[in-house]
Amino acid sequence: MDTSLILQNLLTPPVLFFFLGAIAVFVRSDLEIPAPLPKLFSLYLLLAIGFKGGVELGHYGLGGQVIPTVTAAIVMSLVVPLVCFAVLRLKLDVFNSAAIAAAYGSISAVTFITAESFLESQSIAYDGFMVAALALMESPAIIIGLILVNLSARQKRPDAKGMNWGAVLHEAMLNGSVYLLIGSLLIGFIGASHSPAGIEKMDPFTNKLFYGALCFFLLDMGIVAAQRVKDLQKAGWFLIFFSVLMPLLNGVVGGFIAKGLGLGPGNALLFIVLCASASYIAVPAAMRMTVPEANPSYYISTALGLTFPFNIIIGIPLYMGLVNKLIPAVS
Amino acid sequence: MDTSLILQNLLTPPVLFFFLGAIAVFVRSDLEIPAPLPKLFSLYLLLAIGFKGGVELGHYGLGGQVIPTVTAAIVMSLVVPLVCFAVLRLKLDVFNSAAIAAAYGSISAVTFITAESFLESQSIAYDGFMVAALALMESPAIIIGLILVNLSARQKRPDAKGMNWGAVLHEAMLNGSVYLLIGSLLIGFIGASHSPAGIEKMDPFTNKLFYGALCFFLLDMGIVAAQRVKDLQKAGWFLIFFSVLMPLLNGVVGGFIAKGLGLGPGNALLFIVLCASASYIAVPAAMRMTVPEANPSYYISTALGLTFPFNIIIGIPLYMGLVNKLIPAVS
Amino acid sequence: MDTSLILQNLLTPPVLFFFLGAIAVFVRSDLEIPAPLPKLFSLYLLLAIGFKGGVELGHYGLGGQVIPTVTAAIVMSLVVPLVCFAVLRLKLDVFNSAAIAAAYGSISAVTFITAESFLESQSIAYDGFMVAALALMESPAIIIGLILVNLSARQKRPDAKGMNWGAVLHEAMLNGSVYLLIGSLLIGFIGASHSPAGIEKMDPFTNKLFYGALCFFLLDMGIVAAQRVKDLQKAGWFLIFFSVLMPLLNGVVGGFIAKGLGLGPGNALLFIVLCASASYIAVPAAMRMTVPEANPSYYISTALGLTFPFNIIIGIPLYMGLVNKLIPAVS
Amino acid sequence: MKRLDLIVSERELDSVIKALDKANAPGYSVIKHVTGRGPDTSVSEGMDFSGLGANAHVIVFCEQDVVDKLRELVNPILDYYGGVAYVAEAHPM
Amino acid sequence: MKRLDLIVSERELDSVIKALDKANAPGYSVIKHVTGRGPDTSVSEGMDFSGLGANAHVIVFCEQDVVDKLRELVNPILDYYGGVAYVAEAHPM
Amino acid sequence: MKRLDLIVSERELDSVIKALDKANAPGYSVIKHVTGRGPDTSVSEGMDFSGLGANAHVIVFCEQDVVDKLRELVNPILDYYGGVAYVAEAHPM
Ligand SMILES: Nc1ncnc2c1ncn2[C@@H]1O[C@H](COP(=O)(O)O)[C@@H](O)[C@H]1O
Ligand SMILES: Nc1ncnc2c1ncn2[C@@H]1O[C@H](COP(=O)(O)O)[C@@H](O)[C@H]1O
Ligand SMILES: Nc1ncnc2c1ncn2[C@@H]1O[C@H](COP(=O)(O)O)[C@@H](O)[C@H]1O
Ligand code: NA
Ligand code: NA
Ligand code: NA
Repeated sequence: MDTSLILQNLLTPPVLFFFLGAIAVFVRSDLEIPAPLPKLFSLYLLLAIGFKGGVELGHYGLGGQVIPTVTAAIVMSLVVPLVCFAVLRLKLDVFNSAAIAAAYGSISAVTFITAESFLESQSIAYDGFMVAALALMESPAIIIGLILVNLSARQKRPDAKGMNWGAVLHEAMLNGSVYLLIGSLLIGFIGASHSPAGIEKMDPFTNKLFYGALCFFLLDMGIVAAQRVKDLQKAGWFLIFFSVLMPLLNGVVGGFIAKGLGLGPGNALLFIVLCASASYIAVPAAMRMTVPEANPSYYISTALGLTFPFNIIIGIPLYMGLVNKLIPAVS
Repeated sequence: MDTSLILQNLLTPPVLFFFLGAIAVFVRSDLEIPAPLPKLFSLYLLLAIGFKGGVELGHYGLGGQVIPTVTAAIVMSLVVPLVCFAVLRLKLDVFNSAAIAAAYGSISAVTFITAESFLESQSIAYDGFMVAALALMESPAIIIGLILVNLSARQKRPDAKGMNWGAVLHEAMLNGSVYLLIGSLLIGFIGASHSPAGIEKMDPFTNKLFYGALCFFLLDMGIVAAQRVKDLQKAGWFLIFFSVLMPLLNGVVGGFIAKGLGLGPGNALLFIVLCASASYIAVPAAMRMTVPEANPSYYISTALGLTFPFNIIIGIPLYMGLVNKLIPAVS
Repeated sequence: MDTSLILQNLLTPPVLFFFLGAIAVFVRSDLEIPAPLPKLFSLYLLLAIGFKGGVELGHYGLGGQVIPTVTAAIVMSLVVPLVCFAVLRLKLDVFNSAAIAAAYGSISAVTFITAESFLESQSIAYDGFMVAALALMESPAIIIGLILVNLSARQKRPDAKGMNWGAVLHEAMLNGSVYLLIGSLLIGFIGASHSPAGIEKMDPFTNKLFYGALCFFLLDMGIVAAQRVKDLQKAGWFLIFFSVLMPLLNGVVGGFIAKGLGLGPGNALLFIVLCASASYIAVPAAMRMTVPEANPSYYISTALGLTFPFNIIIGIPLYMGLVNKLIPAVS
Repeated sequence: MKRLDLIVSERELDSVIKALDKANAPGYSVIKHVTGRGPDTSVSEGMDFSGLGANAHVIVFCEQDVVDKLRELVNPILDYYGGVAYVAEAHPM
Repeated sequence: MKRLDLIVSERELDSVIKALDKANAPGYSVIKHVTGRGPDTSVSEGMDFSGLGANAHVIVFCEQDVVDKLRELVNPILDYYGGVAYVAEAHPM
Repeated sequence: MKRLDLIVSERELDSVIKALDKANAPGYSVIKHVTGRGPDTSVSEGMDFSGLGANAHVIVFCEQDVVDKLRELVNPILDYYGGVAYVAEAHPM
């Protein structure tokens, strides 16, 4: 059954375009999507997903499973980096361990979106409030990462500057992608009650166009992820195993929490994907600034070069299989 | 009643995205929309608004209120800069006064578009031929601005080069944004009668997508406008008052002219917005080239940093209140 | 009848936007679409046309006229460069002749797309499998061009390096635009049978948006083509005649082949356009790398500066007239 | 040989290139979308969407005589519209 | 006069520009979207879509005293975050 | 130390970077989307959408020995495909 889900996922346009991009690198085609076009798509996807989630949250309200689910999500974004850090310290120094740990505690919006479109292709319902969980899982993991650096490495930092907590919080809460996601969520939320005409007129842009834009962006992500594979080889076996096994572990834990929360199968899959995915946009930017001692090629190549493709291609259907086992669908 | 209109306007997605961009600057988020992406949206909006206006003009024909309205619009674009110049000369030199005056005689296409979507959210009808007025108000103001420089400053110009009128007319009529707007208007106009199938197939691009693209562009405009606020402080109180009071004055005059022309409420609002808005795309480009003595930070920060946000946020509903008083809606 | 077709074609939005771009150059407007925005549209058009063609091919299957048509197309892409080379050698050296010949053997995707939208405006049916012919005509012409260089110029090449056939084949089969077109075709083909939901959700992006994006891109193509006209003058009368007469010749030959294949009028027009159009994306890139001795301004200005506008504006309706004579429409 | 660096507004790029052609510069390279600040004015990426544009950076490797000719042709443009031009030594690799 | 070339991550551009203002640089020009490689790390266009960004190339034409002031202000940034700074001779055209 | 400026077509950028790695350059920076004109050919932004691409400007700060090695590796590329390479003096700030 899992195999058939994997195959069904493999043959959808988003995943196929991801492969098309990755193969372009391996066969050394000169296909490229020059900067800043990928930025256009990444800004668009964040705006659209935030807005759509906000609208649905507005219609749904803050009752029901919203508060418990979002709270559980935030807790996971605090716990996952601690576990990751403990594992990573077996082989890596404090700086690299903390930076990678923060990435895995945080989330990947594109993985989340791909999971949503997987659910749609399977006609499984899910709720817009899951986007709120997505938005609120970005920052805590960054902060935990920096606390870990500070606790473990006070002596190891070259200069006495220490940590500028203002800058850290600022970077964690206000970096462009977090800000745009949360801002669009709020706009959708406000619009849901105050501007129904506006919401409707946004639909062709934020909704109809979304799937195609996702495919286009995944084409680029395929290129970028494949370019990272070389770095991964340099990073060594320990990190390669980590990039595959850690998402699986976090996914399984997420699955049980989702069951405990009483989430439906769609929401449960999205919850698992939030736990299992790793950030390669917001966290690297924050780590680059606040933990320059860490080697970016480690935290980018693990999160983007392996965990991301793994989740997109195999992870999502695998987690769906887990959901199907754990949570009997209401038919 | 005005307060409720202001609130209704405030809570629509376009205005909220403008705020989101502006707040990003004030909280120092690193959200940015890198060049040339904003250019893509500005080209798109000009093309789409011109095309849609042309199509409607094609269906409507050149009869009815078209010729009187367009003529009145052109007259306003000649008179407004003269009034502005007289006011500005109280405090500023000839070059800066002429450049700012030209900006206020010309128009802001994005303000116009935002007013259109305000009308749509209020279910108030308006006509496509107003876009023709928009297109024809850009150039005259530029020319008046340069005549003012030439008349008042012949001795003050450093070199004997004087004015190259060919270059001035060229810049006024053929700068990219004026050219694209008028060209797209003509294409829509021609297409309306000769290519109905083509018109219909343009619809998803020029029409459905429009509202979302406007929101995206306003996100950027919020960033850019907020970056200009610092310049505004340097420019001093005189220019700050000018940037708010002048649009109000021009708007009120425009309202009475609209009433005199017998325009319906929707067209009247658009006419007022044309009078009250100031150019920050075509005019600055022309002034930069033809009046390099003027300080760009003056004419950009007034038109873009204050008049634009003022119109978008408060002006449009305020003008609507005026229209409601002046022109009884036909129900 | 041809004149009326020409006029009907002239007044469609795509052709009018092409003119708008070209005129901008002639009147020296500063309208420009800065890089890499044109690349966004060219990538989009290739992705969308490939995907749509693949989906239709998936529904249609590989039976019927598919194999004979595609085979004939490939043969034409091998024969056309030989004929062109023989003609061009009358006046030009081996390198330039081979490079131009390769361009005319290959195809122009944008001309093909414009022909498709011409057919749609005339309500004439055509089949998605023609895109497969399009995709498979790019590479052979490149290879023939390089074989011609090698056979005729072995002694004339400055260094003994000779030809690196691996690099040549790589460039011919895997340059970005060929790769993206064929890849998207395959994804559409696979999706047609395995992901009907995905196919449907791609529709707003690849289908609805297509016509508008084509117009936008043709605006840029008008600018770029007009900028090439100066080069054309330098290239001299021989190449100017070549750029108009060769497409006509190839078109007529293509028309008879289409008749022989028993193609319907829509497919016949597309087949002719494939034969008559010349490449200004994939082939120049390949020639720049593999025949650096040839002057790029020759092969770009002929294919892009003259043959492309000729086909878009006059060629397509002319070829339609030919089709109407040769192939009686089934009514 | 000399290396010449010119930074002017994109709007004046055409005039500068005409001057380079007139001075028989053997070639040149242009980088667009350059932002910056001079003594009085500043050019930011934020206005790139408008017709105002950003700056362009022009690099010319040439002999001294080309520099001399360019000085006469380009300095009036720089004086009127702003922009900077600097010369340094450079040698073909 | 001197020509100063600074290559830093776009993320540190703001700090560098603040340093330039503090050192009273008469002006500067900035080119973004620069990629590259240093002894340890490499910056590719592929990550330009993320907040990580690319490098920026800052060019400053100035007198020696500005260079001296900048050395103190900018070198700590370069030491902490990476990036390079080189000085060469240049003369106004 | 030396400052090396290479301007080549983006299509040859990969070969040039390979040469830089082979010559043990301590680092380099790359600016893409450069247009320009040489003695025979010109590269305009207009063709940037095609596979033809624009030029790339590569800056390398390095010691003389790296320049010497690069001369051998890069000059054949420049001779065959076009492009320019110039060397100047520069010193770390
Ligand atoms: N000292 C300088 N160093 C580097 N670039 C400069 C300098 N002064 C001015 N520029 C550049 O030249 C442009 C025009 O300067 P200005 O002549 O002051 O209008 C600025 O926007 C900068 O990009
Ligand atoms: N030797 C060099 N020559 C030119 N650019 C360099 C050099 N070393 C470093 N860079 C640039 O400076 C950036 C930061 O380098 P690093 O200090 O190694 O992190 C690199 O990504 C390059 O763009
Ligand atoms: N003298 C020069 N100064 C600056 N850039 C040049 C010069 N000559 C050539 N270039 C650049 O090098 C590219 C290739 O030149 P070419 O070798 O003539 O094909 C041109 O497109 C320019 O960008
Ligand atoms: Na996670
Ligand atoms: Na006005
Ligand atoms: Na052909």
